[in-house]
Order: sequence, then C-alpha cells, then structure tokens
Amino acid sequence: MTQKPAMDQEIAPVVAAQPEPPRENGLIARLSRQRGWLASIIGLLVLILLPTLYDQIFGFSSGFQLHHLSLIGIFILAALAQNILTGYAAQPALGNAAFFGVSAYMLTWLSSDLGQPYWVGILVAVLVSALLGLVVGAPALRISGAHLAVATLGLVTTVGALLNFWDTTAGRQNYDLSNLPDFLNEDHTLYYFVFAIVVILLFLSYHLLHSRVGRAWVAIRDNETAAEAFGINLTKYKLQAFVISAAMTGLAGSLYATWATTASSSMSSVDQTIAFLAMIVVGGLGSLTGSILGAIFVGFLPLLLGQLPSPLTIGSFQLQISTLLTGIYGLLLLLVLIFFPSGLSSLGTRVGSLLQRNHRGEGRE
Amino acid sequence: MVAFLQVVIAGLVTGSLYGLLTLGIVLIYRTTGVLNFAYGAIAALCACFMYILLTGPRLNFWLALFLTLLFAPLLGIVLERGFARPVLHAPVFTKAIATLALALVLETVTQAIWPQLAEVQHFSTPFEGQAMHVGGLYISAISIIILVVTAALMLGLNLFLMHTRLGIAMRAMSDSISATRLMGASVGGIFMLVWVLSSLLAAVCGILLAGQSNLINVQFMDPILLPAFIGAVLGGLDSLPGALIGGMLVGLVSNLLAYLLAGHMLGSLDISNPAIRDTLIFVGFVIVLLIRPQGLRGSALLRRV
Amino acid sequence: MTEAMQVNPLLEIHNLTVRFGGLVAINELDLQIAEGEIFALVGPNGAGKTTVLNCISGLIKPAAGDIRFAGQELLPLAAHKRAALGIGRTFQQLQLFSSMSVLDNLLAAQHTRLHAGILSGILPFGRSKREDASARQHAMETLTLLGLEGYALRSAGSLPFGAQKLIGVARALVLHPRLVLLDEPAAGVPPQEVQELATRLRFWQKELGTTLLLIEHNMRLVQAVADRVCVLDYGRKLAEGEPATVLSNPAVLEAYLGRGASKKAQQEQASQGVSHVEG
Amino acid sequence: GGSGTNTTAAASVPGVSNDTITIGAVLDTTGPLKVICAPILAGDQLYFDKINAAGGINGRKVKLVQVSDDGDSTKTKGAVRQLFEQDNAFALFQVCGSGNANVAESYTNPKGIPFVDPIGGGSKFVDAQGKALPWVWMTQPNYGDEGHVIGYYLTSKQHAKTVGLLYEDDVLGLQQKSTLSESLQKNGAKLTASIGYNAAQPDFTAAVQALKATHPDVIVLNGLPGPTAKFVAAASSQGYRPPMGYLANYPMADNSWAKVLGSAGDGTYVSGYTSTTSPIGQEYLKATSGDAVFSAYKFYGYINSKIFSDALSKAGKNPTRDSLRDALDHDFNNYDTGFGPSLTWTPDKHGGVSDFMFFQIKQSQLTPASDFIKAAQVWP
Amino acid sequence: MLKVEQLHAGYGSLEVLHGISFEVPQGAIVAILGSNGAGKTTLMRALSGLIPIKSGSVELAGKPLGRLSAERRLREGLALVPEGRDLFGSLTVRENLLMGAYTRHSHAEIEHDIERMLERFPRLKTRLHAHAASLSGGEGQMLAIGRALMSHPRLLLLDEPSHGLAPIIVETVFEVIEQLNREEGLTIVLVEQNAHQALDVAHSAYILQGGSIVLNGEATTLTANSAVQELYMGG
Ligand SMILES: Nc1ncnc2c1ncn2[C@@H]1O[C@H](COP(=O)(O)OP(=O)(O)OP(=O)(O)O)[C@@H](O)[C@H]1O
Ligand SMILES: Nc1ncnc2c1ncn2[C@@H]1O[C@H](COP(=O)(O)OP(=O)(O)OP(=O)(O)O)[C@@H](O)[C@H]1O
Ligand SMILES: [Mg+2]
Ligand SMILES: [Mg+2]
Repeated sequence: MTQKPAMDQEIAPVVAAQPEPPRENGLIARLSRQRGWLASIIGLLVLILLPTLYDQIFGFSSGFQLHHLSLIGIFILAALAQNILTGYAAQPALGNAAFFGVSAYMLTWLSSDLGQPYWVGILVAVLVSALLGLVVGAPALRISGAHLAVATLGLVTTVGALLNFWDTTAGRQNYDLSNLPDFLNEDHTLYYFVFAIVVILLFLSYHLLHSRVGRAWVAIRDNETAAEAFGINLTKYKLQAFVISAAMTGLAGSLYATWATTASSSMSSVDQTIAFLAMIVVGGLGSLTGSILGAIFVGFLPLLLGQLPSPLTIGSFQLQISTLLTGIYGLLLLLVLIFFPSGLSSLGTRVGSLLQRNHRGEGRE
Repeated sequence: MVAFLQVVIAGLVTGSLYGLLTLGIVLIYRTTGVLNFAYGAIAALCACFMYILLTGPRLNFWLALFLTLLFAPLLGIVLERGFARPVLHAPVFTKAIATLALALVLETVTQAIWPQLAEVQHFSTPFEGQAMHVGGLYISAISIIILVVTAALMLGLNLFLMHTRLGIAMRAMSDSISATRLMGASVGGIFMLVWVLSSLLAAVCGILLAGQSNLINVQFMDPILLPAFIGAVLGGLDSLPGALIGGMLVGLVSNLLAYLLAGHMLGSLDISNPAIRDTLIFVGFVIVLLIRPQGLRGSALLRRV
Repeated sequence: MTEAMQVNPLLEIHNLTVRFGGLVAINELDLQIAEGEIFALVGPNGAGKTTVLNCISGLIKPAAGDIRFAGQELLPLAAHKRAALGIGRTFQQLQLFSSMSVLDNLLAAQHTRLHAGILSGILPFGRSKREDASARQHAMETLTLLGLEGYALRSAGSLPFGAQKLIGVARALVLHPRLVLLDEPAAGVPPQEVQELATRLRFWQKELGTTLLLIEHNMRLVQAVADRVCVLDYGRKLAEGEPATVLSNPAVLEAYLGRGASKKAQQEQASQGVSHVEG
Repeated sequence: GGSGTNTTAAASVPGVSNDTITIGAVLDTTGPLKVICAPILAGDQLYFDKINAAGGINGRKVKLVQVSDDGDSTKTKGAVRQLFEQDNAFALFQVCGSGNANVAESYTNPKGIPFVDPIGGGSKFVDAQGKALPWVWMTQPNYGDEGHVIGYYLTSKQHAKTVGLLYEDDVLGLQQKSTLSESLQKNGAKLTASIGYNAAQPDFTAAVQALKATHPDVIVLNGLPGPTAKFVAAASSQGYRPPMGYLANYPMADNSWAKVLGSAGDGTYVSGYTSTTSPIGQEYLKATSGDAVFSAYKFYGYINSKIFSDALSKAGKNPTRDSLRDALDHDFNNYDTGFGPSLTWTPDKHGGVSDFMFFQIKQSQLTPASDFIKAAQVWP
Repeated sequence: MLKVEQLHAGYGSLEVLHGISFEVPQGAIVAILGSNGAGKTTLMRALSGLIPIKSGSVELAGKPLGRLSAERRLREGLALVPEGRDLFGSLTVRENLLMGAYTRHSHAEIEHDIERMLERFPRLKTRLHAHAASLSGGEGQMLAIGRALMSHPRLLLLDEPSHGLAPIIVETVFEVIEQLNREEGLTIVLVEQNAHQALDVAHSAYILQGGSIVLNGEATTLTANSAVQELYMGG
C-alpha cells in the first residue's frame, strides 16, 4: 500500500496515469464500463439524498453541515480547474487564486454596487475570468517550468494587493455580496445548486478529457516535441487549458463569494494557491477522482482539526493547540504526500490495475 | 542626492539578502529540480535558534553564531533524512508542494518550542549602531558585512559547483539520479551535503537579515521569500551569479520605486501606494521574462530528439 | 525511380544549412526525394541526419536554405501545421507519449485527421465520439498491420525498448501520411524483426504509395528496402545513388562502414544472399 | 453535533444548561492576526479559568469555544455558524478584525444573538440614523477618535509643528490619516508627508528617506508592531531620527514592542487606553507574574472577559439572550472597565471607550506620560 | 567473477526475471541474447543495483552483492552502460567523463584516460565542451560507453552498446571491448541485438526468453545452432 521511502528503488514501475477505459467489447470491458455507470448512478443518488440524510443525522446543525458540504463542492470545482491546467496540460501555473478572487469581486461589484441581477453578475464574472486566463496564458506560453510557477505566484499576490487597494480606496472593510436570490441563502437549495454544477462540470470534463482535446493535453504533458510533430498546436491547446481553467476557477470564485456572502482580497493569496495545489497533489495529479478526494481532504481537515481540544492540558502542561493547527495540517499533508506520492486516487488505480492484470495478456509472445 | 544614494545602497543590501537567500534555493533547485518553499522557514528557525542562545543562556554573540552554524547543518541532515528522502521519488510538483507543507510544520514547531518568538523580538548584534560616514552617507556596519559575505559565498559556491568533483556530481544529480549512482557517487551523501550546505546558507541569511533589522520572529523571513524567488527567476534559476544579480535588481528597483513614487499622485490615484509599486515591479518582471524566458543569466533548457 | 524523381519530387531540400553555435551541422545540402520512393539517409554519427529530419518537421530553424514539400514551402510553416500536410515521423529517442496506452498514442497521433474541439468534446455523444470510434478502429488496423495489436492497451512507457521503437513506427504511419520520416527504426529491434519491418515498410510503400525517408545504421535494412541512398558526412553529401553502388564506394567505406564491416557484409551476401525485399 | 439536547432546566435557551454556559469566539489563531488574537485568547482563558475555579457565574461554568477564521473574512461566516449551529453557543464574544466582525454581525444581529467586543478599531455598528445596532456592543476605541487625540496631544502638549505619518495601508490607516490631519490643521500644525506601507514589506529605507526629506518634528507610526519596529530600525540604521522622535498608536502599547525597538525606541510616545494601575490591572499582573513580558493583548482579553462575565452575571439566574441584552443596555453606566476609562452603554449607544492616554518608552518600559484624554473633549 | 543464482526481479508487483542462474568466469566475455521484452535490460538493472532483487543471489568475485546499492557496486568494480544512455544532459561531455571517474582520485591518470577516450572516439573530441543533451544519438552512445570505462571496472555490463552507432564505430567499440578484455583482463557481460557481432567477440552466451534462460553454451556452438540463427541472427 505504501511506497517504501528508500533510495534503492530507482527505476520506478511505470503505471498508466489514467488508463483509458478499455473500449473493446470483451466481457470484462463491458462489465467495468457498467461498473462505472453503476457507481455514477449510486453517487448521484447519494448526492440527492444526502441533505435528507444530514437532517436525520445532524438535527439542528444539519444546515451548517450542509453549508460546509457546499464549500467542498466549490473546492471540487477549483481543484478540477487546477488539475486540468496542471495535471493534464502540465502547466505548473499557480495563478488560479487570482481568477478566484477577481471573479468574486466582479460578482460582488456587479451585484452589490451596480445592482445587477445575480445571474448577470456570475456570467460576467466567469467571462472576465476566462478573459484574464487568456491574458495570463499568452505569456505563459513563453515562460515555463519553475519560472512560470514563480511568475504566476507573483500574479496572485499582485492581484491580491490590487483588490485590497480597491477595498481601501473604496473605504470598505469587507465587501458584502447582497441581492442574492433567496434560494442561495438557504442551505439545502444552495447545496443542490452547487452540486448540480459540480456534477455537470465533472461529467463534461470527463468527456472533454477523453476527447481529442484531452488527449492533446496529455500528449503535450508527456512530450511537447512529439505532440508538435503530430500536428498538435501547442499554443492553442495550452491557451485553451488556461482559459477553461480560469473560467472554471472563476465560477468557483463566484460561488465561493455566494457561499461566504462576501468577497475578500485574501481569495487571491498565496494561502489560497497552496490550498488549490494541496487539493490536486493530495488527490492525484491528472485524475478526476483525485480532484474530488483532494477537495474533500482539504475541505474537511480544518473542520476536523478544529475539534481538537484547546488548550490541551496534560498535567500542569498547557498546549495551545489552536495556534498549532497550521502545523498539524502541514504535517498531515506531508504524510499523505510521503505515503501517496501520486495522490490518494492512486489507491484506486493500484487496486484496479491489480485486478485488471489478471485479465490481460502480457505483451505479445 | 544623498538620500537617493542612501536608497540605492539600501536597495543593494536588501537585494544581496535576496540573492543570498536565493543561493541556497538555487543550489537545491540545481541538484533536485525542486523549488524549496520551506527555505524561509529553515532560515527563520536557525536565526531563532541563535536568538534563543543569545537571550536564554545569554551566550556571547560569536559563540552563539558558531553554535548556530553547527546547528544549521544538523538541521539540514534531519530535514534530508526525515523529509527530503522520503519524497525523493515523488513527482517534482508534488515535492514542491511538500516543501510548502514543510514550511508550515517548521514554523509551527519553532513557535511551539519558543512561544515568545511568535511576536517580534529585538535581535542584537555587536554591530548595532556602528556605521561608516562617507560624505553625507551613512553606511551601517552590518550593510557592509552583508555585501561582503554575500559576494564571498557566491564566489566560493560557484567555484565549488562548477569545478569540484562533488560540485559536478551535484549538478549531475538533477539530470539523472540513477546514472549518478551508476558512477559510484553516493546519491544519499550528496543529497545530504546539498541540504547541509543550503541550511548553512539559510542560517547565514537569516542571521544577517535579523542583524540588519535587529528584529526577529518566527515568520520574519516570509516577506522576503517571494521577492527572493522573483529575483532568482529573473537572474536565471540555474545560475548562482544570476540569482545574485536578480536578487540585487529586485531589491534595488523596489527601493528606488518606493522612493521616487513617494508622495506622487496620478490624477486621483495614489501611485506611491505599495500595491501600485508591487504591481509595477511585477509587470517589469514579466516583461523581462518574456524577453528572456530563461532569466538574465540562465541557460535555455535544451531538449534534443 | 530516377525518372519519377525528376518528374515529381515530393520533397525538395535546397541549400540547407544548420548551425549550432560554431558547429555547422548541415552544410548547403541539396536533396530530392521522389513521390513513392524509399530514400535512405546514412552517415557517421553526428553527420547531421537527425538534424535534417528536424528541419523538415519544423523542430529546428535552419540558418539558410529552403524545403519544399509537394510544391509547398515548409519553412514558413509552424511545426504543427506540417503534420497536417501529411508528414509523419519517428524519433531516434522514441519520444512516445509514455503515460498513455499504445492505443491512445495512436489516437493522439491522429489529431490532425479529427476535428472535435471543446464544444463537441464535452458531450457524451455526437461528432467527437463518432470520430473517436473511427480513429480507434483505424489505430487498431494500423497496429494489426504491424503485428503490434497485442500491445494496444499497455501503457507505452513500460514496454521493452524494441517494442517502443515499433510503436513509434506505428504512430508515424497511422495517419497514412504521404511522407514518413523514420529515424533509426531498427535500432534496438531484434534481427528477425528487422526483416519483418523491412517487409512491412515495403508493403506500406507499395500498397499505399507512401514515401519514406529512412535514417538507419542497420545496413541490412537499408539494403533490403532503400531505392536510393544518400551518405552524409559532416553535414555534406558524400555520395548518393543506388544502395549497392553507394555502399561499396571507397569513400563511404572509409568514413562510415569501416573495412571490416564491408568485408563481413560481402561474405554474408555471398553465403546467404540477402534478398532485396519486394512487396 | 447534536448538542442541542443538553439544555434541560433553562428550557430552550441555546447554550445554557444546568451547569454550563457556552459562549463562542472567532479569534484568528492560525492566520495573519495570530500575533494579536492568540494572546487575547490566552487572556480570555485565564479569566474564565479563574471564574470557573471560583464556581462559575450563577452556578454555571463558562465554556469558551474558539474557532479560527484564519483572519479571512470569507471564512468568518462559516466560523460563526459553527459556533451557533454546531457548538450551540449562547452568545458571541469577540471577533477579531473589523471586516470579520462586520460579517459576524450580519449573522448575529438578525438572529438576536448578543455579540460583545468586536475587535478592530474601525467598526461602527450603527444604523443610518447613528443609532446603535441592537445586538452588538463594542469596548474598543476606534482609530478615528485616536487620530484626533494624537493630533491634539502632539500640538498642544508637545508643541510639534510638522508631523510625518507612516500608516498601514488599509481602511483603518486611512481613517486615522484623515482624522490626524484634520486635528493637526485645527491646531495650527501640518501633516508634511504620509507614507503607506504594506504588512509584508521587507524594506523601509525608501519610506524613511521620503519622510526624512520633509523634515517632520515627529513621526506618527500607525499600524502593527512588526512593521513599525522595522521602520524605526531602518531609520536608525541610516542614522536618522526625527527631532522629537516617534509617536505610535495603540496596537504598539505593549512592552514587548518597546523591547523590540531596543535603544532606538527610547523616548518614543505610545498612545494607549488601558492602565494596569486599576484594580483589575493589579489582579492581572499578579495572575501573570510568571509571564516573561507583559502582553497588552492578553490583558485586553482578560479585561473583556471580565466585562462579559459581569454582563452574564447581571443577566440573571436563568439568562436568556434578551436578559443579557437588557443587562448590557442598562447596567453599564460609567462602568469601570479596568482599562482605566469608563464605559457607558445605553440602548442607543453601544460604542467603546474613547479616552486615550500617552506613555513614553523609558529603558524599554512603557511609562505613563499623560492622563486620559477624552476624544469628545478634543474633537466635539 | 560473477555468479548469479536463482535471480528473481521485476518492477513493483510485476516479476520479469523468473529465477536466472549463470556464471561469468574471470576474464570472459559473455553475451546475453533474447528477443524484445525477454528481460535483458531488467537483468542488467538488477545486476547493477538499479532495481531491487526479489530473491536469489548475485556474487562478484566471491563477494555477495545482495542488497548493495548501485554506487557501492560500482566501487566493487561493476560498471554499466545503461540502455537509453542516461547521460547527464546539462553537463558537458568532459564533465560526463569526469563523472565516470568519480571514484578515482589521481588527477593525472584521469586526464590521461580522457585523452585516450577522445582518441578512441574522435567525434567526442570536437564536442568536448558541448552539453551532453546536444549530442547526436551515436555521439551520446559513445559518451555513455566512454563514461563507463572511465571508472576502470573489473566487470563491465553493456546493454546494447552498438545502439545507434555507425558501423565503423560499432567496429571500434567491439575492438575496444576485445582489447580491454585481452590486455586488461576486463570481464564483460554484453547484451546485444546484433547477435552476429556479439557472438563474434563473446566466449559464451546465454539466451533469455520470457525471463528465463532457455539456452546457453560456447559462442561458436550457438552460432552454429540453427534455432539461434533463425531467431536471433535474422536467419
Ligand atoms: N541543439 C543542438 N545544439 C548543439 N549541437 C547540436 C544540436 N543538435 C545537434 N547538434 C550537433 O549537430 C551534429 C549533428 O547532429 P545529428 O543529431 O543531426 O547527427 P546524426 O547524423 O543524427 O547522428 P547519429 O547517427 O549519431 O544520430 C552533432 O554533432 C550534434 O552534436
Ligand atoms: N519500468 C518498467 N515498469 C514496468 N514494466 C517494465 C519496466 N521496464 C520494463 N518492463 C517490462 O519488463 C519486461 C522486460 O523488459 P526489458 O526491458 O528487460 O526487456 P529487454 O529484453 O531489454 O527488451 P529490449 O530488447 O526491447 O530492450 C517487459 O515486459 C517490459 O514491459
Ligand atoms: Mg541521429
Ligand atoms: Mg533492453
């Protein structure tokens, strides 16, 4: 289950990162495809019934708990967006938090200050994010690797500073999102709204990633030179990845502002970037399931850690756990990365490939 | 004019601190391909250790310095064993995130051991208040020390990396770990050496920064980490002289901008605002990168087919 | 063959020069390859053979010269546009999409033949899926033709080297391009499969009219399939013509084949009579 | 979850059971405000531990549940909801950060949840008519009032003619900048230059030189302890110190800051609104005699916990949110907070104290240099 | 010199070598032949310590290598020319050669050896200060061989040394192999697709199939074996 952290294991076994669902019509293939369908349907049912279940389990706190679940949904979107850009199109771009913040401000500005309807606000916010994605993606085509990472991190802090500057000059201490449609103020309906979007986007992304476009991204990730030699327009596909990722992050940012009923420049910060990255790395780079698992991990952990007693008294010794939470969080993150270097989703793949190996011929011979 | 020169000098000094911080970052980057985001936390931990020696047992400054320079390599070894080695085979991106997590852990640990360092404390050095007067210029002793130490370390390190057997092996490691081992080089040993060296550099940088501002706390390195990274990238991540030049450039430009823009308005826009200044620096940085994607002194990645 | 070339050169390289710093890798090279022929480019290591291929497929910008493919100037075209004209290639160092399955490698290689963009890609039905189905079928056919169908679902990076080499060839051929550039396809391939490879390349040329530009150090393959051979040395043409003539040219023996090899080759030819594979 | 069942005697009052009152606090112990909030929390815990050891309030122990929002106002609402919808708190006591407090208020006020001590010098919590919001009570003074008092003190007591300002570039800093400038002007002095800084700024040389160029008699430092100390250090490393030295605003009214400055800080004035000479100040000093340094933030937490505990005990044997509100609205008349100045809350006025005194740093110790000055007196 | 018994090895949970035993006498040249995927490279990796051995034993001159790391094995005198060359791309050709001599200390001897290597492969001389990443396929292969020789091994493992080399250089390489073997008594294990040439220089050979040894014997006997001719020598 765990990879031995030893230096003597040099040539790592190559495992297909994202095995394409087998498409021949063998019995096994059909079954596993059906298993996918079955899992999706069960998953969908669970999502639909969850609020009712929560009401039963949590009683009066179910609203709060559902509200938190909606947050996880928003994180899934953000993780998915980062994963498309980083896990699939292999751009080590850390700038998504900037789109996250800008779109939240856009929506809040349109909705609270200009009195535009919420839907107009969210539409414009997503479009603006997509446009920004284009603007950021263009230079990113020339800059690569660690240079891109640092440049985009700079973008995040710069945008954060500018948003803060806007707040300051406008004389506001926080930017409240008003004029929300009523149903978004209600935990149950907010939950359904967020997860409807999550399910639809997951569904569409799945198909996109298994289409010509997704293959082009993975080809670029695996080998840019070969991709180019086989007619893949690097510029176009990288830009597309940037724009899609930015638009999706923008949507997540708008939803986050909706969820928090406020926008803040902290949404475009290094901490936010770290959260997004932690999600995809913990979950698994280049894996849809990974985005989901990572978002759950990052979303629930602080809530769970918050339950630790503070101050913790051991004899006469008092420990202020509440000031150590970031470190505990970092430690757990580290442990996951050490024991699952390719993410939590690899757990599934490992088991899956074990199962499949028995059914496949080995090479030719 | 004097004020202007004063700002230039301060920019160069701050810039060499960026450069110094970057040396260790580049060292790790060149050998492992990983941007070490925990570097600031390592520097802070070492400087905090020295602060404790100075204030707890009230050791003499030089003794405390010596002990800290012993402590840093040990810390390097512990981190290499406990952290770097277990994630050695993870994908590069994962490793970079792991260093972020490490930074959180280190800061928390430091703070848990020495809670007083959660708040800013006074860090005193024998050079406090000592300065040289040149014309109307006021150059503090610590500034001179910073410039000299940085230049010396950069030169020494560059010689080491380019011309010694170990230095070559360190660079070789970033190309292929397996081939390095096939050459009989102990990858574990080299890796440890890298961490030892870079922890030492971190300690020096942390102590100098604390000495310059006479302030210290657990997170006192945080604000300089991003500008240092930007300097490193500007200079070229694979070049030590480049890292230094880039760091100095960032330090200089940000100081000059702050000075020249102070008190100026552009219409109703207060352009002396830090946010505007940071934005200008960032835009300039991106423009330089667009012209030279590999950084001022870096070499472009060569990948043959 | 020579007539055909004069009538209809598919690829014309004129006055090509490539420099890397002070090194002149290719020096005023002229080449003409006729539609439908198998043209072998051989020469000592570092002669500039791979560089020629890289110029054709756009990975390197030459210092001077021009390249025409089917009458069209190639050099102004971006690399990714050249594939769409019908140029496929393999690489000396594999360059497979190693995390993908072999089948997916062949699907990705059909990029220019398919059209689905984002909008049709996100849908679970319609054009994208129809295209994919046909591309998949096409890929399986190509694999079958090369006897590689057993590898279809394996992830490309985990295959033995020789197999990866052949997958590279399949990837280059899957689009049925007009011109295929092969960079040492037989290196690392066991001898008995080299023979098979020769047969298949011939088949491809004969049945599908594909033009092949082949770089090879394996003289068996060259002799077995090449219609014409050009020997490069230090970026210049050393000799060009029918394989038998060129490969017995003393200058070529001196610079490239070595005395011993030629002796051995002659012995072998005498004892076994390596056949010129035809179709 | 499911803690909604532990209220038996007090029937349906959330957070109040036979033996416990649960109160909630949103204090950033993990993010950028940790430096301020962690000691405040420690002060809170110190006081409540003391109260609980003595039997609690009207027979009930106080249980303080603290949640951190990372100092991030987008997380405040979730944190407050957790307090009231999971941990079932009775009232909200302390939210750190002005913007964060606003967010918390937008949740508690409509629900009729008492919210005491929003921490942040900028929040006003009044409606359009200037009438207090019904469910929020402040104890802290605000930066605007402080700006007026500083201006008054510098001109009339110190006779400064020209003043430079270094301020943290946010809404609060700007607010103080404008009131300080107004007050200086009114008293015949001038703000020669004001330089904004950003909390993560690594180098203050340019700020020093820019301020120095305008030859101010004194420089006012507004912001947080770390950056302002950096500024003073940068100035002294360039051999500069304004003729009349520095005056820092109240976040710096802590001996730890004086220590940080070292010798460069001697003679610096600091504005403050707490005084340890009060009985509770003495009590606090005794309770924390083991601490290495006096922490004004911890003291702040201690004092406010006392105010809140007093309010709880005045809310009656079986407190309800309404009875707590009654107590807060009517029983705090010239109430001696222990800060030094007194606090008065009426149904229409829920503002905090507005009196400031000045300290001067002598050998790294804050020593009182003036009496309390009422903002209302210097700026009617 | 080298004694391998019941060697099992593979990648992760996949076993590729199913119990391999063979012996290489001191001063011998042994060829390993086999089709694609037979496990030749895996065997080389297991012998040189790049992948862990699952079970079985490997002894070098009577000393069990067991779980020794690759770097320790080199210090024991075992060097490998790996499949795919695995050069240090960002280092120059010269620095690559220096890395080959990492365990040696005499400056003068190292310089002398570099000179000799450049005489053997003149092509490298012209590229001495170029980054290894810029080399052509064959130049890279020469460098990989040269680099391995720089360590003065007792046992040299060659995984397809002729890969990508021009015929005239292949000749040189085999000459060098024979010469080192003859003059310095270097023991060599040779994996080659080019079975003709391999059997030409080898004293004996093993044939690997599906991860097991299916045939072994003197080089001359195997050359005459019709099955071997059919399968590994291209008829
Ligand atoms: N990007 C580059 N930078 C510097 N030199 C290069 C570069 N690419 C190729 N070269 C040099 O150009 C020369 C020609 O290289 P090329 O790869 O074309 O040779 P080749 O004929 O394919 O040789 P081989 O048969 O060994 O593969 C070589 O000496 C090589 O080192
Ligand atoms: N890194 C790896 N991860 C997983 N499987 C691998 C890996 N490398 C090789 N294999 C598998 O191990 C088996 C043996 O491969 P190996 O490379 O040893 O063959 P080989 O005999 O060297 O072939 P070739 O002649 O093509 O080089 C093959 O089935 C291959 O797919
Ligand atoms: Mg080549
Ligand atoms: Mg092999």
